[in-house]
Amino acid sequence: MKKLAAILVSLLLVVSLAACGSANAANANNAPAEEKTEEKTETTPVAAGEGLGFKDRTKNPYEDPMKFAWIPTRASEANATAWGNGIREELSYWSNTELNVFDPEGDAEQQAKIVSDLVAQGYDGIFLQTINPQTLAASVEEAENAGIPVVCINMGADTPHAALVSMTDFEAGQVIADRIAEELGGEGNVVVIQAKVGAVRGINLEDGFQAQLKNYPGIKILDEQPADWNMEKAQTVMNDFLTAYPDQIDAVFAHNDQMAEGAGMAVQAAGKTGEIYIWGANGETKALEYIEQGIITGTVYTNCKDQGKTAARIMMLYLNSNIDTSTFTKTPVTKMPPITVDASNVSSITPDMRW
Amino acid sequence: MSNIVKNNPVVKAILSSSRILVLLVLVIFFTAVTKGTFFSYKNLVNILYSVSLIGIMICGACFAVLLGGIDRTVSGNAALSGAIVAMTILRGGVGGGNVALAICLGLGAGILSGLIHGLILSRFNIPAFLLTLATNEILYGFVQLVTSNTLIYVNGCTLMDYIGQKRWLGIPIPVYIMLVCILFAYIILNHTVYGRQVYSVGGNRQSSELSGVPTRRVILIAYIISGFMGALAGFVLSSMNQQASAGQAKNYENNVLAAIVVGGVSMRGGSGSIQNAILGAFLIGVIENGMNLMGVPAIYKDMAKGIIIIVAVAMDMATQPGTPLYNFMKRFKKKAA
Amino acid sequence: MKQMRQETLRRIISLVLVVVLFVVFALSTDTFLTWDNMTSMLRECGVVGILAIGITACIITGGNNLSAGLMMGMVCMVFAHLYHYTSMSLIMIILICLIAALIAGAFNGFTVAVLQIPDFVATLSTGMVFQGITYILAIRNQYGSITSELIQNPTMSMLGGRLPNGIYYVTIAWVVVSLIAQLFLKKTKMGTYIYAMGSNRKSAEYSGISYIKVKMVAFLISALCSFIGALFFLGRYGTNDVDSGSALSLQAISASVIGGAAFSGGRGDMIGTLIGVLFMQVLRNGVLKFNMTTAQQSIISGIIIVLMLVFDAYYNEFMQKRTTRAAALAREKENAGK
Amino acid sequence: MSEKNEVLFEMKNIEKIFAHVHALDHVNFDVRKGEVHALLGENGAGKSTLIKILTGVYTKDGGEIFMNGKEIEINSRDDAADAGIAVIFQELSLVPTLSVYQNILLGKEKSKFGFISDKAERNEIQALIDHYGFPVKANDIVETLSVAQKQMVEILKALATDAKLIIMDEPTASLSSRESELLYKIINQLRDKGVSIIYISHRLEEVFNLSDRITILRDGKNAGVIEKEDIVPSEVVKMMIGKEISESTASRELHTSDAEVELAVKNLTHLGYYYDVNFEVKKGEVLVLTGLVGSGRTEVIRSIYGADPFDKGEIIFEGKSIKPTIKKSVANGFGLIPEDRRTQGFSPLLSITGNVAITSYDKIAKGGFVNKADEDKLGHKAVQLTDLRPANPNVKVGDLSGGNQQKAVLGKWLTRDLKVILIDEPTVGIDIGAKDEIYNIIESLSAQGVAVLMVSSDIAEVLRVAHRILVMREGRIIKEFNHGVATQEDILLASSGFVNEKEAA
Repeated sequence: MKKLAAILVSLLLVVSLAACGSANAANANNAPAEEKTEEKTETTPVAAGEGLGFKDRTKNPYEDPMKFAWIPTRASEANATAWGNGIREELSYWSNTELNVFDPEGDAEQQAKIVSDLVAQGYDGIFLQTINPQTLAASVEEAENAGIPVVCINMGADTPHAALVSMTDFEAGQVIADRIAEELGGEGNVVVIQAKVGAVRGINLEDGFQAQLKNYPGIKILDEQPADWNMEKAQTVMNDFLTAYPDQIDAVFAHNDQMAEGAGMAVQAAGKTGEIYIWGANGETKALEYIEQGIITGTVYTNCKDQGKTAARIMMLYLNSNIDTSTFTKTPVTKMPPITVDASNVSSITPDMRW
Repeated sequence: MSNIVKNNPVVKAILSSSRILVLLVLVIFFTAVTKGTFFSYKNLVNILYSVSLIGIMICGACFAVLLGGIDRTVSGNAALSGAIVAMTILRGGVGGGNVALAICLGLGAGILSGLIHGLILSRFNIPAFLLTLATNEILYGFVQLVTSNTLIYVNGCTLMDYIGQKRWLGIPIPVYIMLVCILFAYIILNHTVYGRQVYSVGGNRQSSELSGVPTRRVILIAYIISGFMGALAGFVLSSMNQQASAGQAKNYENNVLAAIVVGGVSMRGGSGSIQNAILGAFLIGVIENGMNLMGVPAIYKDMAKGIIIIVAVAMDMATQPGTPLYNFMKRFKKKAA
Repeated sequence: MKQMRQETLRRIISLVLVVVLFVVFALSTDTFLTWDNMTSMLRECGVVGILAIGITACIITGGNNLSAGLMMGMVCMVFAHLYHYTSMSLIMIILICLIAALIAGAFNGFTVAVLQIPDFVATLSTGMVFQGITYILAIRNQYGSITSELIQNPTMSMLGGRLPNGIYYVTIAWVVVSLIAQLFLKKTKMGTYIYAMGSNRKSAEYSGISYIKVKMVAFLISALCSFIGALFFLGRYGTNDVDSGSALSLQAISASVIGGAAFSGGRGDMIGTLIGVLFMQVLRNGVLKFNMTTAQQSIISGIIIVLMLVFDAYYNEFMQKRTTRAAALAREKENAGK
Repeated sequence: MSEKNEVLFEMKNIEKIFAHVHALDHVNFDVRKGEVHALLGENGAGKSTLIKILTGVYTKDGGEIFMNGKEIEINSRDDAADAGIAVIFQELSLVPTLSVYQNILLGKEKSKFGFISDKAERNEIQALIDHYGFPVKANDIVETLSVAQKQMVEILKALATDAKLIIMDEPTASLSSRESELLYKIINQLRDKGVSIIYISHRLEEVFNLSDRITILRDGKNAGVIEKEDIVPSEVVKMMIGKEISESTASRELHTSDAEVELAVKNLTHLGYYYDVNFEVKKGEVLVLTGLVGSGRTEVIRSIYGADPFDKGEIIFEGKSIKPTIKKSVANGFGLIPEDRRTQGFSPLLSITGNVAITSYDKIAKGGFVNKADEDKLGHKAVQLTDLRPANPNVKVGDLSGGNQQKAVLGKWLTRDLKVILIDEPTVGIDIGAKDEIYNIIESLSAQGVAVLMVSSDIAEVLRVAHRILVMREGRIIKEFNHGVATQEDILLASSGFVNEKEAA
């Protein structure tokens, strides 16, 4: 009986092998002998001269049934929800559209698998917040070549695709560095509460912050510890900072609002509210309220709902045009203006803008 | 000198329990390196606070482990109960955001999940590790349904704010909740008939059966307690964060398991105590806190935790006769004597 | 009827389930049974399937290996580190990666067999150690933050490639390694010892088989699989990040148990695991087709796995009762005869 | 059967001392080539100790072992294997998930660079099987085989290592008579091929037909060697039993014969296990069910206790017919001392107090909370009642000696007000000293009016303790003895199928 099962399965696979002629697969364990010759070149896959290609699209995005997919890094995060709502709101004006959300739960490979699977299912458009631009490069290219425009939100892929509607993490890092330096008068100590080790968004914020700090020699980074994007870990990390550097901390930079709120809680518990400047990023509603309550100093607000709407409009534009986005040599980027929000201008963010 | 040490009961107790020994060494080391800031009342409170969630979950999961099963759904139950509480309060639909009802629904979900696990695991002999691996996915699926994959921000609830933010006598409320749960688990395990039955069934299910112990009921109740504690931890977590999200409490089950194991609770069931399990959690909390205070880069923390667990469990194994390490130690002592 | 072996029957059940799921998905959505979808589904089986082979070897010895995925992530990082910071030839890098994997496997074996720490706990902690090594070796940008780097190498990208008609090399490698491992298990001395050690350790040790040697071999096989998996992982994605592979261990364990391996040891083989992996991917791929939200997907696949576990446990109980009853009746018949 | 006088193995004045008790005292034993040599003796007469020395499990404290005339040392299982000695223990040591041929050649596979030539091995073993005509195939998986078939695989395993001597310990215990017949045929075949066999069994009938010679051991000493021709069953039994029965203190006659019937069983039947079992147990009476292993005695008391179901018949307790479950039995004042202490008797990691108290929490706990003081008192009471030494109730039961473990299990029930105690083989694997103490406990229970229903195959123990004796064979009660009337021979002969001419009253 066991023999039968074994033969059946291997037959299924072997037959398909035989059908395609000699498999010259470089089997992994006898690694190829060929030397690594060429230098590591910059990624410019398509010859520069070709330029924009055109292709007539049969479907009218505003009437024919359209299937869209939205794949954030983690569906449960506030900004991902806001982008999703923005896209849904925009697309809902046309009843022929359908939007499905897929949650890779922060796993880059899982996100890549979902994208390449959606291609096989014949989706019309993909909205994507990539977890890791390199990991997603292959599957985004696969989608584009299949004629599916990929509009990325906030984090693109290392391959030309339809569009990137990006927050400005690097610039946000710089802006926060400037504001902290300004508030501290160029002198003081900062602690950084980082994102999950290896999270690309966290790295961009960190790089912008460090780059800008070079112009303020007086500002010193006392310590950096990750709190994996979540609030309760940030409270613990901040408590440890306060214990390790009693009365030496002048400012806190957290890679997202959640962690800034956690830091705010810890500082409040230590009775030092107001003495320590606390900056987050994203601008979720809870952070804005914490600014109003004075628990945290400020954040870099982006109107994520608006960002989602923009991405949806760009998608509909491409789908209605006969521009073949797979022939792009560079991903066009629209940047959402980062609005630095603190107690002074927090009221300017009206409730409908809050997400 | 050696005989004074040997027959002094306190010293013997410390020496025999390898975990307290490791803990003492760590505390002294960290205090020295951080020039005293480690060994302060405030820092102790911080450590307790950082361990409170895991501690509450341990008070539940410990029952399952003592019966030889491993309950991975502590995180799923936590996420689900947090989401249910937040949704009920926020939506204000049922009973107008009445907090008491929300809590009942949340904890009820935990108890229901524990009931279902208990029924399956007491009736069929399936490795609990594998069953709860699959059911944890199901629970997180339900959390996504409840929160429809959005972040639920709860700011109006006084009780949740009190638990999450306020302190009493300088100590955060979750620490008190953890202490109450530990007391509850300690009393149940050490002073009630049910506790005795857990240890008996964990040690030898057949002999307990023949002594008239209702083994199936014992296993069922264990998983109900585990579900309840997971849900309670979820409620506290949502109070701390003033929010509930679909990804809440992810991977907490590994920390809970690591702590229970470092606490010397045997995976085969029947031996180990709730105090030691909490000690295991505290030990891991001390390591994390100590490394933070020393400014150890995050990249070394995981490795340190892994090595500490291996050392702690290996020391335990060395005390069990028959293992190569035990024989090696015996030969070593003979040579030394 | 000759009483069938337990895992033979389990394998038939999972095979039947695979076919049933296949037919259900094929009929209900037209996007399932396309050649593209088939090849992409078989591609998904690749890396997790290769890891599952190594983990099955560990499970058959009566143990487990939770660190397989994180070990793969570590091997990827060793490759990326050497590729980025040194100008070694590809061969040298691959060789060093192999040695690193084998050392990690030996470390697993040492923790389990010599320190006698229960497999489950030991591999949980060694996994953390491998995670630490991955962090330390991670590539840094000019600000010192961890970043990941695109590996531009024709040979490596070929590993991620596919045959002209569509079958991916990783699928072929998965099947080939499965068959090799199956031969190893069924045809070699050490293979028989792995079964013997898992099924009845005392009797195996009485026949002169060393527990430490068998455990070491099982963990080295698992390390080799993590190494091969790592190469194909880099081939496909062209890069890695610090938590590559962290979720793969649990998927691989579920697949090998569904394929017939039992935690009690001594049961299961590579063909069963192959079917288990196929089952998981058909389920995952099929469920995606129904535009279900990820919530519904995880609920449905979770419930299917739970139902399978319950059926399996119920079936074993039923068979045990049947054999004791049959023995009693045999005695009864014979007794009545006297 | 040609006279094979060439001695294969000889053991001269073998000594073995356990905790200064002479388990073996100058024992001589020899086995000729191609001979079936039976080893007979009461439980604890030293049979298994002698075999364990020959197979390297124990090391001898004195005496020599010769093989073909040359002295050899056997200190480990490997030495025994090298000397060509193979043993088949009761609990078989096969690998269930491997096939027959893999089991037989485990550890001894021939292979080229690690690869086993499957076909060659399978054919080799199949040839061996066909040679002896065993009803099993080389390719079968062991777990799908019956107990008899598994035993044949064990024998094959011995033959495959061309063992010169195969030791069989109670091989037919759990076999049906048809399967036993097959085993006898195989033993005869082995004998004709020159393989020597040491055969240990309580079934005298079987022993007398099969063996060429019988060596009888009594209390660790040689009690005689008899050739096949001059075997007289009653003589053999007399030589086996000669052990003086340690006079029991309690008067053996039940003083109040009109004591009330505590427990009655009316034609109890459980198909395949036991049939039409009828008996009564009075208050204070010790009724013993004796007979060979596998005669259904354990199943009877487990059904009475509620641990096993039964098909037909009635169980009447204090006049009322009851449908027993374990919970109700414990509440009604029943107690069970299970057959296998280690797996069924106690929880090894719990202290004596922990194990003892587990049955009496209805008494010492109020509202679910345990009263620690009462619990400790219970522990001390159990230790004191069973005279457990060292008298410390906080020791883990897993760390105690066999005798003390049994006392702890007894303690579980003694501390409750018992009405009926069911005891299954109380003194298996317990040293002589502790045995007496357990008998005293049983007698004190009977004195307090507790109905004692005991299962035992140790004839001396049966006579020492029992008021009335029932002999069971293949699930039926075939004989009843009132104490004082029965002698050890009667019981032994009855339980092994020889109906003694002098019909007991």
